[in-house]
Amino acid sequence: MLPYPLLSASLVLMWLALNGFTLGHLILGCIVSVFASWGVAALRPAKPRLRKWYLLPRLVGIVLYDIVRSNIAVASILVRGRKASFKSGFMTVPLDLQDPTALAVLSVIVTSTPGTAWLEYNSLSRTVLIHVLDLVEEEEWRRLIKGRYEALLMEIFE
Amino acid sequence: MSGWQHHLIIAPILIPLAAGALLLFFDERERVLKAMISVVSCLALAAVAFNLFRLAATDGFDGVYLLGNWPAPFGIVLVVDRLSALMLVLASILAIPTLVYALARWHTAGAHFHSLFQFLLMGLNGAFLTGDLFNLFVFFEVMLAASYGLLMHGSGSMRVKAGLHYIAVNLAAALCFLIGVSAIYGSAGTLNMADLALRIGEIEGERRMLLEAGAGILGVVFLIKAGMWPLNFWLPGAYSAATAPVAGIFAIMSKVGIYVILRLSLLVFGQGASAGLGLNVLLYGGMATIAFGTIGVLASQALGRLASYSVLVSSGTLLAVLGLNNGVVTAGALFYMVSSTLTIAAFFLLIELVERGQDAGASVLAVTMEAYGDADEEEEEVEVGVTMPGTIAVLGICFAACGILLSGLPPLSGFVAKFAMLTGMIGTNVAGEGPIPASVWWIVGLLILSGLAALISMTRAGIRTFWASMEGTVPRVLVMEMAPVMLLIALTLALTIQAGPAMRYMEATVQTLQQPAAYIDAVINARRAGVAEAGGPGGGGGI
Amino acid sequence: MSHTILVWSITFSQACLVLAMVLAALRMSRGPRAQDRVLALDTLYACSMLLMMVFGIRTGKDLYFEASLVIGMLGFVATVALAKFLMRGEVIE
Amino acid sequence: MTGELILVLLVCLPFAGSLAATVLLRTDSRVLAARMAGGVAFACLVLTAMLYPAVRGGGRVRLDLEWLPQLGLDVTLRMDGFAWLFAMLVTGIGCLVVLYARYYMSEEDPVPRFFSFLLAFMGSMLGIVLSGNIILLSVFWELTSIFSFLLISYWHNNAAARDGARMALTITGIGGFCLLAGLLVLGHIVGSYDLDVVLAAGDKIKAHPLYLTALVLILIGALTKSAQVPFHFWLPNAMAAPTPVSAYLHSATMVKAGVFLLVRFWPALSGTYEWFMLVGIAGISTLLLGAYFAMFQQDLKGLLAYSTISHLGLITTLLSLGSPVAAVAAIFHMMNHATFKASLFMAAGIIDHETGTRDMRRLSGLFKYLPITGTLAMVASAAMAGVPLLNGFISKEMFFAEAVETHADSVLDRILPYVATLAGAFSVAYSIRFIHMVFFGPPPTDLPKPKPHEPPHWMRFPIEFLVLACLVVGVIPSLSIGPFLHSAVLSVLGERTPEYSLAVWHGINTPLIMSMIALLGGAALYFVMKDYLAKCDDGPPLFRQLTGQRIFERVLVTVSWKWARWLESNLGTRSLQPQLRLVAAAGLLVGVVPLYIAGFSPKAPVLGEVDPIFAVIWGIGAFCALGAAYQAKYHRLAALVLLGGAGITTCITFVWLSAPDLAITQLVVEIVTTVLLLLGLRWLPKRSEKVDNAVTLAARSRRFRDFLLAVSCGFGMFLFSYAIMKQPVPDAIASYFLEKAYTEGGGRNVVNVILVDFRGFDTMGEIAVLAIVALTVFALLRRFRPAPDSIEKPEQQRIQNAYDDERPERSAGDTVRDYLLVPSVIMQWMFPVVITFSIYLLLRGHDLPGGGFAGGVTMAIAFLLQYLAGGVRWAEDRIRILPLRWMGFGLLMAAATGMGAWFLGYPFLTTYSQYVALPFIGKVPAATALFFDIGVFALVVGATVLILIALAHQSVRMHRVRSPEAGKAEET
Amino acid sequence: MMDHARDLPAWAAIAVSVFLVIGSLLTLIGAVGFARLPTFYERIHAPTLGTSWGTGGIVMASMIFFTVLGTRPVVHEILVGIFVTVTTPVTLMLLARAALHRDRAEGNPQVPAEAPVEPPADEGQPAPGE
Amino acid sequence: MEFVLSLGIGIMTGSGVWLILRPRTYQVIIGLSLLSYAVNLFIFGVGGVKSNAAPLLEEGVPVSTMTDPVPHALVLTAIVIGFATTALFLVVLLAARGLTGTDHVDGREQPK
Repeated sequence: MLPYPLLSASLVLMWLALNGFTLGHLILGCIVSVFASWGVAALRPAKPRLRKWYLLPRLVGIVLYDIVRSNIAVASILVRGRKASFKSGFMTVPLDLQDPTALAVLSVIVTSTPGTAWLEYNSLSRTVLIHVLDLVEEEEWRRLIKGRYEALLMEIFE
Repeated sequence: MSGWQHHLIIAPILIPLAAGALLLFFDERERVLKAMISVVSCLALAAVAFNLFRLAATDGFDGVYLLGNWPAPFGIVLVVDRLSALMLVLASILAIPTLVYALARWHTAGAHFHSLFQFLLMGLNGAFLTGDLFNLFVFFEVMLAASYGLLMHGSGSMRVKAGLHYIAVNLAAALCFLIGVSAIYGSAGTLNMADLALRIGEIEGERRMLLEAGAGILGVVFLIKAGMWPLNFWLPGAYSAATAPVAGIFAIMSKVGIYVILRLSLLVFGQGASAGLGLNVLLYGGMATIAFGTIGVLASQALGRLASYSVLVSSGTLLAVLGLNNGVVTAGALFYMVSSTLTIAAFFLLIELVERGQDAGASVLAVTMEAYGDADEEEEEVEVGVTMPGTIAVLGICFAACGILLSGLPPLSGFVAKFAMLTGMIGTNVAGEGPIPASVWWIVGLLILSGLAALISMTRAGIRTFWASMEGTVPRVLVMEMAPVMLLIALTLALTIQAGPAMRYMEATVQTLQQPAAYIDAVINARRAGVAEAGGPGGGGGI
Repeated sequence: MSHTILVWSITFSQACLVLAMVLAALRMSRGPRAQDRVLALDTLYACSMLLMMVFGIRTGKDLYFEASLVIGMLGFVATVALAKFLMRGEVIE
Repeated sequence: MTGELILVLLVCLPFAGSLAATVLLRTDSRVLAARMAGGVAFACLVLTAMLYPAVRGGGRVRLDLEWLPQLGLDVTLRMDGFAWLFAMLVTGIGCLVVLYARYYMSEEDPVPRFFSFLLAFMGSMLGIVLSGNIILLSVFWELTSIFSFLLISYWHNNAAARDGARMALTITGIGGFCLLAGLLVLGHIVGSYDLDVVLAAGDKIKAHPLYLTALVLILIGALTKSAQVPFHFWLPNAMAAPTPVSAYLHSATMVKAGVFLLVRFWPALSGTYEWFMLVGIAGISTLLLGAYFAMFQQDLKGLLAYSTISHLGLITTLLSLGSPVAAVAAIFHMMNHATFKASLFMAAGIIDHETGTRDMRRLSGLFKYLPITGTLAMVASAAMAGVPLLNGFISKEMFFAEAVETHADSVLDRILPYVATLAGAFSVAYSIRFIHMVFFGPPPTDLPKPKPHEPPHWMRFPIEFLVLACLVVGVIPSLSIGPFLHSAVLSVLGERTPEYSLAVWHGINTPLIMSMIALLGGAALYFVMKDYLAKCDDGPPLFRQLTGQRIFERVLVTVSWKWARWLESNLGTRSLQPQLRLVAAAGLLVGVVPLYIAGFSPKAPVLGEVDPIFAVIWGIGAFCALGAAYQAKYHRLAALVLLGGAGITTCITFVWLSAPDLAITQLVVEIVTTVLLLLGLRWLPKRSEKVDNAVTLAARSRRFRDFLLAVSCGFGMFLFSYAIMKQPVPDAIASYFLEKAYTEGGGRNVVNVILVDFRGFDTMGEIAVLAIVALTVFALLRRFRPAPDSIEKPEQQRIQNAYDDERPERSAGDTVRDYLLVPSVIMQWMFPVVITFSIYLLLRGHDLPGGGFAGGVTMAIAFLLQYLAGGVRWAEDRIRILPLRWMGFGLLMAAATGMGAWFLGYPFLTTYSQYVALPFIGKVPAATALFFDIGVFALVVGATVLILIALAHQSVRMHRVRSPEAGKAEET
Repeated sequence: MMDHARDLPAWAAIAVSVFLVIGSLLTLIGAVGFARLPTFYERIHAPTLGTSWGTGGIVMASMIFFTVLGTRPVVHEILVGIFVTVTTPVTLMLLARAALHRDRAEGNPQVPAEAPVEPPADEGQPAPGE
Repeated sequence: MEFVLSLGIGIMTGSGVWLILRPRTYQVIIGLSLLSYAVNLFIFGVGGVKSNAAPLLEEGVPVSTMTDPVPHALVLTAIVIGFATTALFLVVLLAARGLTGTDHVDGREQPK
């Protein structure tokens, strides 16, 4: 009936956010979300195992903070224009994460943080190629990704 | 009038729609079932059309159908009058033979033939019935979309190339249609034809000019559909490339444009300040079309093109004659329209059978060509026809009949039609009405020349196909393919014999068309079901 | 006073967004390569989405919200298809 | 039996017999067919004869049947003395010809067909004779053309027969059309098509300004039919017909129809100077030329054909004179000519039949073998030559008598006696030649059939009968033909019937001297020219090269084929671009001309009104549109992207100008369209800028023209839309919708209420369009064959696959798997979200922006996304969409919702809306329009998915070799 | 203009203004960068300003505005933020990878080659498919 | 507003007309798309352009201030039909390209 409870709950929330909260819409939203989650069940996606879902808010907080920070950083680079001396470049980061959903989350984090972009994941070597706008210290970035995000994600998902 | 009878008005649209939708539930392999559904739908359609035809000719028939029960200028209305009933009957009459013909072999040449066929009928009937300009656009699109599909039914390089041109031109036309309709809406504030006819008198100044521009653009669209030179170059290619049954039913497609022109020019532009808008275009364009069609008829080597150019001649004749704006002649033109539609349909159906005999391998080749390059088409049964004794004789008689009809020779209805128009122009019906204008002489000359050209071409083609090359080989023809052709020709014969009653109907039709007030009145004052007060205009109608 | 600020900030923000769209359009026409154009289209979509939201604030109606939601939720489909076309030469394999 | 019934029978019997003969198509029924045909012809003869009492002395029988009374076209059959005489001729000779043909036709010929055509022809001929309505007359007139075509081409494997038949049909067809036009003009003048009325209105006709028009048109009809110069040449070519056909058509019927017509309209049309000149010139020249040509023919039938032409010229000449006596002579000669010419044709047929040739150079001395036939032929040709005591003599005497009279005092008058005598001499010469060369002289040497002998008696019988008639009429004219002729004359001339006497001997007078001169001169002429004629080529010396036939064919080919083809290709086109150019130009013309005529001047825009942000947005839009136009040739993807830019501008415009529904719909459609075009892009050929940049001058000017057209269209559209937008909005129907949408339509979103309620019918049509297009796309793609150069996988994939293949640790497809690994996760998780959103759009449509269409496309995008994420196989492994079912369901749902109203007594698509109170939830709006919208939704999902997926399938299909489930997108 | 917003409390008006200005400025800066940065890989960073806090700012502004105006919580704008955040990476990733492929196919030296085959030694990897 | 919009419509029309007169099928389809944008906007503009006057009924908003909803409905229908026909034309041009081997609108390259 409900293969993905978390998803169904989110869909109900989305429904309510869209329509406003009434009892009728709660019921309707539940029906729709059940329907939609059947749809997703048909796709048979790799089912993520959320071990420590309570860590999610922390992750969200960290990411929001980082995004603000890098927004400012990138904006300042761009505003300074030609005077800015920044060196952009590629870097490869080895990853331990295996779960596709976790990888997706990581990629979303990396890419939506201005200044870093997830380019290519290699499943054999399990490395990811990242492009960084301001690649001053490569190790710094690597540590950021592995320590700050990957570790947390490993904790949540695996 | 009882309730159910009133709902008959919408049946010509709903029956094919439901049939077409129903057909979607069945797999292509269930051919018999699909064919059955299609045939039943066509028969039902014919029954309904005849019923409406009968009703439309009776006095006091309420032919206005308020869709959604909304009063007239606001909702969409369907209107059955003599003209639309005539067109409905013609379409349904044409549908049955072409469908039967297609059942012999062509319906398996591609996917979804029956659905598309039904939708085409839906579009045609909708275009005939609707009393609303934008709804007309929608049904034009339904009809055209289905015709695109049908034209390319069976695929093949020729058809697809022709289809590309056909679609491109018609898409451009559709855009013009939209511009025209919206310009009319923008300047008159209504989409209902009857309401438009009412309002048109009050519109002045720049708004009138915009309205006329919109109407002109709309006219261009209908002239493209009707095939007026020089907007008709798509037609020969498209019609001659289509498979026989499709070309057969296409015979009525070019008449839709004529129908709309007739309807709008007499309803909206029949009286008042914009009266006679564009009549000269019709007259001279029609004459140019006859000339071009005649030239094409002469220049055609392939029978398919000959038939397509005959469509142009027929369109041109109708346009030119409508351009004269003379009641008697218009009645003759209606008769001619019926006759030439049946003729051309019969001819298109016949061509395929005749050409099948020209080359012994042709029929097999046609089949393999259809199936070429396609992995998932099951093999056609090769033995599609049986060599019948007398096949050639029957084919020959039918071919001769088509030639006679096309060239307007007696004794078939082509002659009566031509005579009816000519006599309205120069004969007894204008006796003593002063000198005959030069344009009439031109039309008469062109009509005679076009008949002559058809005669020359048809003898040339007939001799080539029947006497010079068909020796020894007898085409394989099924009774199911021959019967529709014979039926259509028999219909023209019946039309000849019953010319008197038929012409009476046409004359009555023209009379109703020339008095649009009754039409307008019927539409605007149509009663809403279940609403106590007569469905007058609402608050914002301003009528 | 606060109202004036609001009016000005809305105007300002619309101007910024439109300017951003102009820049994206320039990039779109300049290229130099297909991926730049696709990215420019994506940016154009995003900017229009924001513009519609600001327009909603300006008119005080959230009728236009769905339009922005459509861009936010579905706008990427077109870009994904374009990107995949660049990468693989066809969209659906 | 009443006269009316006989009239009907006379016209119907032959056609009935003709139809009956077609049933006897089996070849073994030849005798049966002949008997039936003979029976029918004889019955007609008897029936005609039975009518004599009624028509004697100027009486007439008339029958009116309604056919097309409004237009004055009725089946009026009418028999008077003249018609009676002619009908007797038609049926009588018809009987004889049938009898003759019974023996003439060979075993191999499909005889029933022959008799069928012959009877039909006889019927048509009787129709002409009996028509009492001039339009009906032209009906039968055309029928004779058609059936004569079929008869002449009876041996259609013979090219000469085909050509001859076609020429006959063409010429007489032209004549027929002209005749019809002429008769219509006559109707215009008189005000009726009734023959009696027309004949009575002679003075009115001749005084009318359109008299000449009518006359010329009618004369063209008559003269073509009667093979008069310059339309004569079809007749000799028609000799390829079987001899019975020639005997019938060219003696008594077909060619006589023309002169019959002249006689018929003689009271109404003749007597004017125009008549005299036109008919006279044609008649005299035909008379002379026909006789002259006849002398030099080597073909027996050719000689007879030209002689026929000449004799018809004689009749025409007589009719041209306008004097009653001449008309009598004409009628009389028509009868006489029919008798002797029919017998001569039959005799020629026997000769041909027995010897196998008709070439006079090969025939000689046949009298020994065919004594009886020879004798008969001699008598008949003596009649043709006008030898006394034969019928030809009497009518020729009358002709000569008339020739010396003065009629209109013109040059024609003065030459007529000489011409008549000369033509008489020629006719004597060829008659002698016919007899002398065939029957006398040395025995024949190289006959194809070496031993000719007399034919069976019944085959000779018709000739015997006719020759007897010649003799009887020639000896005792007033006792034999006299009364009949008189009633015929009476019916034509009425009060103007002159005194005339049918006698062999009128004393020695000028005509007799002319006759003698002609006889002696003709004999002398023949014996002078005998040796030349025995060897010379076919055709007369001066005109041998200049045959009408050749000229006609050349002209026909030139006009109807070469010129037509040239004109067709120059007035028409088979390319698309000119057509679109014309459409654009036509639209521009009709759109702009009214503006110009009305002196439209746009109001200058007030700058302050322009919202700068909106202006900038449109700057972007215009920029993108122009960019797309510029890039579309070489940089397709760039054009597509720029098109997207133009699309987003449109969306913003919709938002800006208060149309949220449109914005949403446009956006989703935009997305789907982009994907669609991309799917298609894969199959288009590579195009690089370098290859074809050699621009010719023509191409450059073409481009310039297109550019001008495009700019003017753009400018015109700008003006037009500016004018219309600046127009104060008319008192539109809109306010009704705004007022009633909630109270009666039950929805707050007026646009949606219009779509599903006020104008729901439009929406139904629109979804039908979508369904049709989806079906068409599917049908077309099932037959899709990619061009050879795009069958291969795209370059990118080849490179990537090669890369994967090169490396042992990688398996094929690793690159793409990695590429999509992360995105596909997100795309999968978006699936339920998008579905939810689509349902949201669907359900709220009635009150707020959204609706079934936007929802449906959104749903389709949800599916599309999965295809994008995982590819066809992956997606179809997991989700089975049955698009056709969705479509069928959607259409039926929409239709069923509409039909639901019937059960409540309302018209189709009447909606019903109400607030329903549900427990816990409260009042919920429930409108049947929602069901309609669900139908729309389902259809849109089905159709969009079908289109996209069918297209996507092509990539897979091409790489799969004939696997059984290929192309079955409907099942996936 | 903006008569509907006259009742808006000052604090809300200012908050909305600030968020609006921040959001649109960031978007503009991103667009400027997008227009000016020299290479594609640098350019892909620029629009993310607009799709992260550019969007965020305007979403916040809209939420505050409508919540205060309508005196009820209006949160649906957050969905726009969420979806933009989730979907933008997909496009960027796919586009950048496509660009990478094209650059590699053309032998552009400025992009790194495909990652080395061997996994880095310092990784203790669990068996794939665990 | 009207001026800008109609100018935009004009430019889109011009570009579209230019493109549909070109010989390549792809140009024609892009041109038709542009033209359908232009035409949709034209229909839309016919009802008069008003900002912030969406035809959605609300309490207290007089209907007379609202924009004309009829053109909106017409445009919606036109958009759908335009989408359908674009799809169809695309498939037909692909089919033609497959069968004739060229993407010229006439199915054969113009002789130079």
